[in-house]
Amino acid sequence: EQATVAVAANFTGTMTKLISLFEQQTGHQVQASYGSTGKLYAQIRHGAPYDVFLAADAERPRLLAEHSVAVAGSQFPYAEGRLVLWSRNPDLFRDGLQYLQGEPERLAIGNPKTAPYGIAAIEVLENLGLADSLKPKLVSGDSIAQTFQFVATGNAHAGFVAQAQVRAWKGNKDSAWLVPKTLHQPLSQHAILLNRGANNAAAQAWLEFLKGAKAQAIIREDGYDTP
Amino acid sequence: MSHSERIQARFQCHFDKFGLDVDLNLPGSGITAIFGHSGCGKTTLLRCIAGLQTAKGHLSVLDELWQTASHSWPVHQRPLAYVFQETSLFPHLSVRKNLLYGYRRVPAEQRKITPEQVYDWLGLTPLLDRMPARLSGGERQRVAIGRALLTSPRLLLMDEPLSALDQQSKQDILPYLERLRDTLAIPVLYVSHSTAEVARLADHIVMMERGQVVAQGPLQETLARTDHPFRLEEDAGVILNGEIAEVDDRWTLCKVVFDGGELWLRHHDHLSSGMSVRVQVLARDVSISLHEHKDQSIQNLLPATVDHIAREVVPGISLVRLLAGGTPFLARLTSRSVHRLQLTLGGQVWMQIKSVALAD
Amino acid sequence: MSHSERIQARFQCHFDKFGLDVDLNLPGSGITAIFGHSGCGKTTLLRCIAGLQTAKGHLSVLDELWQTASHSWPVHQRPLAYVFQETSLFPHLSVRKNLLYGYRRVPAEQRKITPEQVYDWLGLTPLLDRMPARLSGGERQRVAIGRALLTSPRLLLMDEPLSALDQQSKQDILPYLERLRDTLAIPVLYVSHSTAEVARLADHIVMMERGQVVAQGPLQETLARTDHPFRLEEDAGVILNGEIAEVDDRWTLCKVVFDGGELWLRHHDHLSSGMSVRVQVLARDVSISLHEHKDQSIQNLLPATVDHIAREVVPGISLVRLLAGGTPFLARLTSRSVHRLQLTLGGQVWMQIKSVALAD
Amino acid sequence: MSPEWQAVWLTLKLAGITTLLLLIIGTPIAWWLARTQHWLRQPIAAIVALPLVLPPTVLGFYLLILMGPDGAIGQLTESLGLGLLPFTFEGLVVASVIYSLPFTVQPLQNAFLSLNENLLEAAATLRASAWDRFVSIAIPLARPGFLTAAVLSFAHTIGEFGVILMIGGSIPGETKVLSVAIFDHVEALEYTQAHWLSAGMLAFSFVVLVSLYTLNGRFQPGVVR
Amino acid sequence: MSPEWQAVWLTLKLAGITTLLLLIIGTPIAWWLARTQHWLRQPIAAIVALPLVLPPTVLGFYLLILMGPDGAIGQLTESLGLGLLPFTFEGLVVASVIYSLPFTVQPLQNAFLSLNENLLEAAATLRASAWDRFVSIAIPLARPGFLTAAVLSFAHTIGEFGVILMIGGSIPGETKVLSVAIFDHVEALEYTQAHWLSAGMLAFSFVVLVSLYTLNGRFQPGVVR
Ligand SMILES: Nc1ncnc2c1ncn2[C@@H]1O[C@H](COP(=O)(O)OP(=O)(O)OP(=O)(O)O)[C@@H](O)[C@H]1O
Ligand SMILES: Nc1ncnc2c1ncn2[C@@H]1O[C@H](COP(=O)(O)OP(=O)(O)OP(=O)(O)O)[C@@H](O)[C@H]1O
Ligand code: MOO
Ligand SMILES: [Mg+2]
Ligand SMILES: [Mg+2]
Repeated sequence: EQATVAVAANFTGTMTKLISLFEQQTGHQVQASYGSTGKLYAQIRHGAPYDVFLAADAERPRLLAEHSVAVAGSQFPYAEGRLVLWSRNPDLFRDGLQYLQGEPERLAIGNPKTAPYGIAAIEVLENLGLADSLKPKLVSGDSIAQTFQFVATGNAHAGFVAQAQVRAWKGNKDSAWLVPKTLHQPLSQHAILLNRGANNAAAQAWLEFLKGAKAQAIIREDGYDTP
Repeated sequence: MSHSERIQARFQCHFDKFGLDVDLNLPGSGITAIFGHSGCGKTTLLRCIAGLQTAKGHLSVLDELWQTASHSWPVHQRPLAYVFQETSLFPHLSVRKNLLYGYRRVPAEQRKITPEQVYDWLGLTPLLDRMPARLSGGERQRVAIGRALLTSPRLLLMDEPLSALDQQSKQDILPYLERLRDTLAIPVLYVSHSTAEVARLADHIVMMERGQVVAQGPLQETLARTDHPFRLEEDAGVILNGEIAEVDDRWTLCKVVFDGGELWLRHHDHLSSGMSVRVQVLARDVSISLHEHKDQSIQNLLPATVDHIAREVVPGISLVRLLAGGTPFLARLTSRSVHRLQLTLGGQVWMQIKSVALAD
Repeated sequence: MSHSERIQARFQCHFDKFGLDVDLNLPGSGITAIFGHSGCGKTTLLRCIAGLQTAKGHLSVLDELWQTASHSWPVHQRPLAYVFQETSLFPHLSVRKNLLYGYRRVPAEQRKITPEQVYDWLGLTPLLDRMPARLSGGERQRVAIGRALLTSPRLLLMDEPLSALDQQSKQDILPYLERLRDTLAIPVLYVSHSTAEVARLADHIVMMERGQVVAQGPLQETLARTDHPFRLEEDAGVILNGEIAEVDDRWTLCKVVFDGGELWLRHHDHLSSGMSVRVQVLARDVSISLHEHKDQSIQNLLPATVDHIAREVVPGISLVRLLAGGTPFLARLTSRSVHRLQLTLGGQVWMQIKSVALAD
Repeated sequence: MSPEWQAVWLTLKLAGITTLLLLIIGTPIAWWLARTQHWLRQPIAAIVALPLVLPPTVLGFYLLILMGPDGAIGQLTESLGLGLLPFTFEGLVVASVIYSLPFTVQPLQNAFLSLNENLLEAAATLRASAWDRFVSIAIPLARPGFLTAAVLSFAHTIGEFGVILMIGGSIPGETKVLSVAIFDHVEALEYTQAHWLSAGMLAFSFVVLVSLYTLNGRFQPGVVR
Repeated sequence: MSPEWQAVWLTLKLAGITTLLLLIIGTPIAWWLARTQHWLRQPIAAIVALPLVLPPTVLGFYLLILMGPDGAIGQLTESLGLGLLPFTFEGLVVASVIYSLPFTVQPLQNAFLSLNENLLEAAATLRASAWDRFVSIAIPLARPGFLTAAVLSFAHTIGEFGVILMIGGSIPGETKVLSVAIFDHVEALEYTQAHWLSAGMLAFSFVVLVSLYTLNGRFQPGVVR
């Protein structure tokens, strides 16, 4: 059987690895659609034919269950994201904190309205007391994937992205600062079974697979913490 | 001619500074010339008849009612053909396809004329595969005429169809128009500024001024009137019916006898003894003498009676109507000559006719 | 006339099925009529001269070199005006703006004619605020002529400019064209199919056939030749120069004396005693008598000598050249009359001239 | 079929069907707009142009609402037993048609406006009915307009993205068109694939466009005089 | 200025400037394409149309690369001391111009194609130079084409979204245009604001379009015969 999964953009690279392993193991098939958590949520609320939703936060899966679009009680955390201040320029900074407190130029973040990683980035700046001074320097991408492109193409000097993306980056040396968890609310990423997938064996198998040790190992390997 | 064999047209239509208001009763066969100054409404009248211009009114053509107060046939259902003042060939179609455009849309059993005939009459064969943009002005006009003829219309509207043609082409085409008129026996409304063309072709004349009809009538009758408002001027004249009595091959002349005398004119190949012909005698070609003078080049000398004198039709010029037998003639003379010769009604004179032309 | 005061045009240009190949040497003033069958290349020639059609060749107009093997002036730098065969008024501009389009683009000091003059000549005043789409065919043509005149050109090209006009409008416009030719003293190349128009207006004639010039020459000379190839036919005739000697107001006539006699013609308001005029005498209006007959309406009777007889110029017709004093005349007679009257060279006869017209 | 080819095929199918439908729908609208004197002309012309103004995603969002179970269209299609349109190929077609309508109507309307009225009148006197005139005169003479309308509509549908993402999701073989596929590659940092697909798409479009234009030029009646 | 009004103002400014630039750039291109017989005509016409084919986000992505520090345009602008274009208003203008070029060129090209050559020739004999003919005859007669070009370009820029999102970075007052703002509201589930903004945008565009069309109709030379 086949399941369609809506996946938060930060999880794109990891998802590809997981899918191939899953399909090998179970013979089921998984189709993934990527986007910012916000956009996927809006689509699901209006009937998008997804079976499973892998969000980048806990809030939106909860809201889906509340609106009876998702199966109540099926929500669980599958990963905890780590935020990284990243630049493709290896000489830009050693210590990200210092860099931020200096005079950073254009800084890319995810759109806080749609990408949980964007919310986390804002929280970091607020906790550092830099939110107001840096605001004019911020450019935001719709999803965290787009944010990453801003930095990867050199148009933004640095940006808050997902650690998984940095690990997947095949470019040359870079500057990266793993943001301490204390500077933002945990990026607890939740999965939930949607009504449409309630009777889909592949969807259920997928969720079981995601909870499983093998999947969790891959997720950790890519730069997430696991619950 | 019964009521239903005529064309009756009553139209009213208004532009900003111009109003058309006509009530016409025209013969259902032959050529009617529509005549009048630039801007007097000739084109507008034809457009009303074709249904291209919406106008209040009434239109019946032969036995068909084309427009009433409550109903108006759409243009494409009126079996007419229209040769426009500005040729409107379809630029995306070859000459051949232009010519056949209307032909193809006429049911086969209603076709009375073949494409080959028309190509031949109008000399179109070498042009068939050209695109209209590559034609000269006169060539375009001939194609437009051919395209209209090929619909075998029941009424033909022509808006200065020959204006871009040279004398020779005109002379080549006119006989076919005449033949067509006779073959198809359809009425033709013909707008032209050429008085010579009108005098030659028309059977009936409509004279317009500022959107109104100021005179209408059969050509012969009207032309022989000295008071007529047609400003044919130099082209005033009469048309008379006669029969060829003799052909003089040596001098390429032939003699036409008519009620009132005989006239010599240039012989043409298609004429032969016994044929009926129409000849045109222009008023400007008729002079008057009190005696017969045979020692001069003018060979048509006819005794006649002065029937009417219209003095000063234009300053310095008078028109004199003469009767030879029962046949009226017009002579265009200076008023001084009229005075000098002391012409009076009923007086006997000799008409000297310098030139006589076949009318068809 | 010096070399640099003429128009020299040599062009070669080819279409699929047509080639133009002309070498013209035309006078630098007066009206040159270009004459020939539909499709013979008249429009193409004018387009080459205007620079609208690229052609190999050479063109000098008066003292200016417009085209050489290596260089060709762009159209807008050639000080000419062109009245097109199909009127091309700008549809987005009012009649007034159309008329002033060229006028505004001519430097003030080069303007030789005012808008008011042109409005007046061509009767355009009531049309000024209309849009071109709302004009009749003849109105459009008048506007196009006016627009061209207002550029005060050094050379005027006219492609059948009067074809959509009625007799009256033509008659109204022709004198102005003539006056214009004289006021601006510019050469005019005039394409026309109307032999009457040509005979009246032209000083010089170019006859074309299949893209080539088959004859060219001054009008008077050419018209008085009995063998000329111009098929003017009915419009053959002569033009003679004279002076007004007497005006007869009662009969609206005036007398013109010329080298060889005198002629009466209709008086026109703008004529007065002592004025020089050109008069046209058509061959068809001249008959011949062996004696003088005063008892007839024809009032112009002139003694003359038979100078040349061209027999059978068309079947049945001969052209006779006569001399009255030093002035040549043409008479168009049936060959039978020539025979019957036993006309011989040097013979003395009376010319009977039915009608004489002012040539300008 | 590889997912890539699937996307290409889906895209061409979508663009083809959309263009066809657009020409069918747009032609009478454009004809009416070009020839009527009705007072509704300007308002309707404006309404036709409106889809242009909305950001595609926003338009998509509203279409999603309209076509969804609570929306007017959604209820209609459900009551007709057609199910819901969003996230189906048919839904994409409907959305693309609405979105690209102005690109069809505007060029056609202009082409019809510049038609020479005399020619239509001449055709009428040659027995051509209104429909006949339209087919035999108006359409051939408006050919550059049709070409432009077709090219703009086709290309725009191929490139369309916001609307499709919104109401299509990216379901392989059903709604995952090329633009979405490229986008996915970009977002997944698979730049090589993205480059290849884009280059292919460009090359293909280039060839199609050049052929179309050349063909059109060939048949041009020709501005000779 | 409230962020909403800021977005509205920014959008109008962007669309206005873009349309102006497009008309300036597009007119000579369209004129050349309509009148040349050069063999490069079809290829160049195709290249002009290509931006249509790429999904906006993909186009935006490539523009990002091109205008970035490693891209050709980026290096050019930096060497000119202009800095990098992405995330600036100027960058949006450049991207919009590229993206909307076909919407300007196509209608203009068609309008120029349907010009009556006779009229240009007549103007030449009336002393009008090539430039003068272009200004006094071609442009006025191509007015419906200009209107369409302007409307399509303006509206398309207003609605543009993918490209802008990609290279704009939604900086309030600098690159956060209306479409991005509405999109944000939608994605943040702030439907009320989204509805209001959309409705306002539609109403405004409707009014502008109707006035434009009416004005245009007023000046139409009029198909009378
Ligand atoms: N669409 C129109 N709107 C306003 N006035 C018009 C329109 N069409 C024609 N006219 C005017 O109506 C009058 C009659 O025009 P029409 O074309 O019938 O003249 P016509 O007799 O055919 O003249 P011509 O011999 O010059 O062709 C003219 O004065 C013309 O200016
Ligand atoms: N663009 C063209 N391409 C090919 N052939 C052409 C083109 N223009 C004109 N011709 C042909 O060249 C010849 C001369 O055309 P032109 O227009 O000069 O004739 P014309 O003497 O003005 O005739 P008319 O008195 O009928 O206007 C014609 O046979 C015409 O068919
Ligand atoms: O992965 Mo997100 O939802 O773009 O932060
Ligand atoms: Mg008329
Ligand atoms: Mg010609």
